[in-house]
Amino acid sequence: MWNEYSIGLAAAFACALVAFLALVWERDDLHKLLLVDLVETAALAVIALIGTDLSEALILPGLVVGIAELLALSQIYLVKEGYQQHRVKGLNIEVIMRSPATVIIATILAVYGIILSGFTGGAIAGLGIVFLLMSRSFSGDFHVLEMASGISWALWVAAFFVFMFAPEWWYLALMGAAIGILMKVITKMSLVGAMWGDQE
Amino acid sequence: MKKKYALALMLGAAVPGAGAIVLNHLGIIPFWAYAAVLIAGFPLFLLGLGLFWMAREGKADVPFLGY
Amino acid sequence: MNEIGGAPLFFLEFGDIVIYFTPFTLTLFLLALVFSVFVLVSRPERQIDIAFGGDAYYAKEISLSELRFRRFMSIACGLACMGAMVTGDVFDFTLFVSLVGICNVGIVAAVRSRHVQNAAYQYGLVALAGTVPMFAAAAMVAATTGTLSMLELAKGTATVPVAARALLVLGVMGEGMAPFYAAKAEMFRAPGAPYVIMCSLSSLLIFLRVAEVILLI
Amino acid sequence: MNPEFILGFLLLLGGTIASAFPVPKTYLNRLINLEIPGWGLLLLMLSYNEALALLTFGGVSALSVYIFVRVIQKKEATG
Amino acid sequence: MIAELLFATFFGLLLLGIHRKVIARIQRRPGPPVWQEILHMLKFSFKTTWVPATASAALFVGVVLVAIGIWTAALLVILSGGSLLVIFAIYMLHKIVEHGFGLSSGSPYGKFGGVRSVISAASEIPLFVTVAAIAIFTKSLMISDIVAYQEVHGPLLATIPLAAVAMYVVLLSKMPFGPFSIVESKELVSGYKTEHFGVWRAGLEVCNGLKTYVLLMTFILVFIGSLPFWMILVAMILVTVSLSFVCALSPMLSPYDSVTIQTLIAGLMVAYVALLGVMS
Amino acid sequence: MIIQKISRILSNFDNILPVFAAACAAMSLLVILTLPLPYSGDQLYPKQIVPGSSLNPYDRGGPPFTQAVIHSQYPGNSPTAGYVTAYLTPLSLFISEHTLYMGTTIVAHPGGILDEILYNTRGLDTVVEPTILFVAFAVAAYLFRKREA
Repeated sequence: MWNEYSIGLAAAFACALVAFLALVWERDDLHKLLLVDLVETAALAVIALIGTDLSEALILPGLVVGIAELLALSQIYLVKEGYQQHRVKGLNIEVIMRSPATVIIATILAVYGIILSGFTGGAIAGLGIVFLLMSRSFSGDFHVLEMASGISWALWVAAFFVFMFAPEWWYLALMGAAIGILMKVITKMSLVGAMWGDQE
Repeated sequence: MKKKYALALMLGAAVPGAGAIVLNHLGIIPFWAYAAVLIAGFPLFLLGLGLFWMAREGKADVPFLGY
Repeated sequence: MNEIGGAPLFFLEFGDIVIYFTPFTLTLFLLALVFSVFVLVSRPERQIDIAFGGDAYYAKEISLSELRFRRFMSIACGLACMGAMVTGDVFDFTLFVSLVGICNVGIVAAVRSRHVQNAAYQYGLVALAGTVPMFAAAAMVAATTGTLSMLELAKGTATVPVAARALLVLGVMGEGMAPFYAAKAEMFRAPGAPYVIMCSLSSLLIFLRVAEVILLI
Repeated sequence: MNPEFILGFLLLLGGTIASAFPVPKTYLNRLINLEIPGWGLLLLMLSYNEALALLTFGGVSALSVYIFVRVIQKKEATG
Repeated sequence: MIAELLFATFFGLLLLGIHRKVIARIQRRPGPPVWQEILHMLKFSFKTTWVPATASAALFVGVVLVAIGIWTAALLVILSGGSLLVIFAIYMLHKIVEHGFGLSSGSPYGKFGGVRSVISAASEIPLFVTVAAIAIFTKSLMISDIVAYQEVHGPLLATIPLAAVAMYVVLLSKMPFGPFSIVESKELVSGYKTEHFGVWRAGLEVCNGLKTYVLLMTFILVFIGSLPFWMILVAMILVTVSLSFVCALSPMLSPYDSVTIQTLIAGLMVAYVALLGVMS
Repeated sequence: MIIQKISRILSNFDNILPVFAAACAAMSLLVILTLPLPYSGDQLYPKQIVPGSSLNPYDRGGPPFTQAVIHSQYPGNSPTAGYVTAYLTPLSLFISEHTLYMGTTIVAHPGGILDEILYNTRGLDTVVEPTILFVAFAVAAYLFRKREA
């Protein structure tokens, strides 16, 4: 009964085994974080093996949980090691520093993300903005970003309740949810970009 | 805490509790409603009773620094 | 075995994810609610440290911004617990549990003590690693039985593999970490009683719930 | 079982070993090796026609690289 | 119901008094009278009561209410033949009460008691083992069903003795002066209850009485089955005395060792249930 | 004594991740040993591939504003299930009529099978998951900003 699913499962768990074994012997805190990221890949592979539309709907939350916790932990790491104060000047690659190419790439990503909309769109457009903010070493205040993300979260939850309790308005709910989640993901992602430009 | 408030707390917990017992025996309210009233009321009643009955009032302090 | 936590009292349907209350989950839900209310209304205590070798003592104060942030995290943690207690879907449960994990990290991450932050980081790594067996377990349940709903699985028409159950328990252990007690205890040395209690409450609650889940499915 | 599936899993396994035990063991080396299992996962998703998951994974893994590079840079700045 | 509640409180406190007395006699001390714990409870409610200046007031008072409330709920569940899982949930959540007591005052002694209570979280895992073992045999976790099962098949004590041992260890870890009572060992003054004085402490004593009564009652109902009421009370006293013997004759372990031993017991029990599950 | 040795290892929080990782590794090995597992044929939301459709991997049938058939767990709980799947925004309708590459974007566009699952039938998952995102980013933002204060 060695179907495709079982073979895939065996391979995915073999990966998990190797990665966890590496984690057992690792003593360095940052290496541990990198290895935990590696382990996540194996989990995503197990989810992908379901092979239905459901599996995609499960991968998206799985991915988001991973990246969110990664960001929080990396920040805790910097604070606990006292590296928070260290100055890092943008991204030290000549090409994207202050060149129009950055803006073009960022714009392309953002526009593509907005066309995609929804979840994936948020990630892609967010990536574009990260790119832009990174090269421009943005250090504005977060309040606007946080407010926008809070509003979009509320929008999305409202849309969810419309779906559940007034299904005849599904069209409205769909648009609200898609836009809400797009905004939400973009604003959160752009925080990453903003963190880059923290030399001030 | 003033004794007056403690008495009020005690009665406030005891009256609904007694009411719930009666109503449950008459079969007006179901068992779970009675249980909920009792679970919420019994601790309040005990504390109210204790505070009202004999507990003396005192000024707030940091007791473990007294020695 | 439908009578694990008592017969369901009522259902709340959100599409495929059905929230249901049994006497067991209702008890846990109410406790999470009660402690969330405590977090909301109580001010943190001022922890007293005694300097040994003299009569000197000093109280640790918590700054207002730290207080606000930790209160927010504790309430989020309380909400996550409530969700994890009553949800009737395996994957939704794992998501709520990971939310509990990240909230727990957040509650103590704001503390300035280096020692506590170290413990929080180690705990955070375990919490992140714990999501791996949990998601894998949920995915295996979906693939081998074709459903994620606990109510469907409780009917016993499809058997959940033992491996998936074991992985689920292991993942929740990572998030709640009862036997790996060390980091959690170190986190507890942080001041701010109402908030750190939420860490402990949440891990106990998700443990109780996962025990019910693996007996149920 | 199509070629993407097999190749994806081979890459996933190889990449996991490569980034679990990188030689030499530096942060950047490990980070770069992390891309190999990522590619394996992408191929795996491709073999199941999971286009959207693939797209999101691409975006998110790019983001995680930024996060890691930032941490590593800050750490290395200490010298 | 109110009558049962009051009876449970006083009888539970009496059991704790018997516990102290037996330990004292084994150690060749005269010991306090058996109603000492009841007197304690009454005495504390005469004392000056306030909330310490450093404490987190709402939590400080709230945990007392929660402590009594959850055990009242447990008593109701056991009297109405509800789910065993609910009782065990309440038992585990008693930990939170200990943390709340310990941490809410800001006192270092209370804090250490609370921290010790956190690290000994492993002591509860044998409970799940008990639950799982019972579920394998009775196919239900309602106490009424378990009692009915035992009337047909004989006491579970004979069927799954190791599960009974697991629960016995759990009971032991909650009895004062036992090998696992690290949360209230004497170097911490009174552990987590140090700072709750006056009426708050009286409330805690009520909770302790209820807790003892409920846990022993659960043990007897689940492993021996239904008996006449007076027989249950006698059996509870017998179990208490046996617990007192263990407590009197064993030293208190150091905190981490206590936890390790509890974890090892838990691991053994998990293996046992896995075996049971495979065999059934 | 062996017990004291174990307690010494467990009481140091630097060791918990290795201990947990070891447990996970052992469990992964056990899972591999319990294989193979059956793959249930009756899956929710199965994939249907319609070759030649411009919406290729995500063509779930149905013209706009009619209800497509999707296999969800409790169809009774979401009466509009299938509307979202079949809906195309004007822009995506235009793209799908003129190119063959709409398939990579359709689901993320408002309307499509993933929107159906993420927003409608399994909406609570998606509520939880931005909340995780929000909480984690709040932690990061707080720690980041605390430095400035």
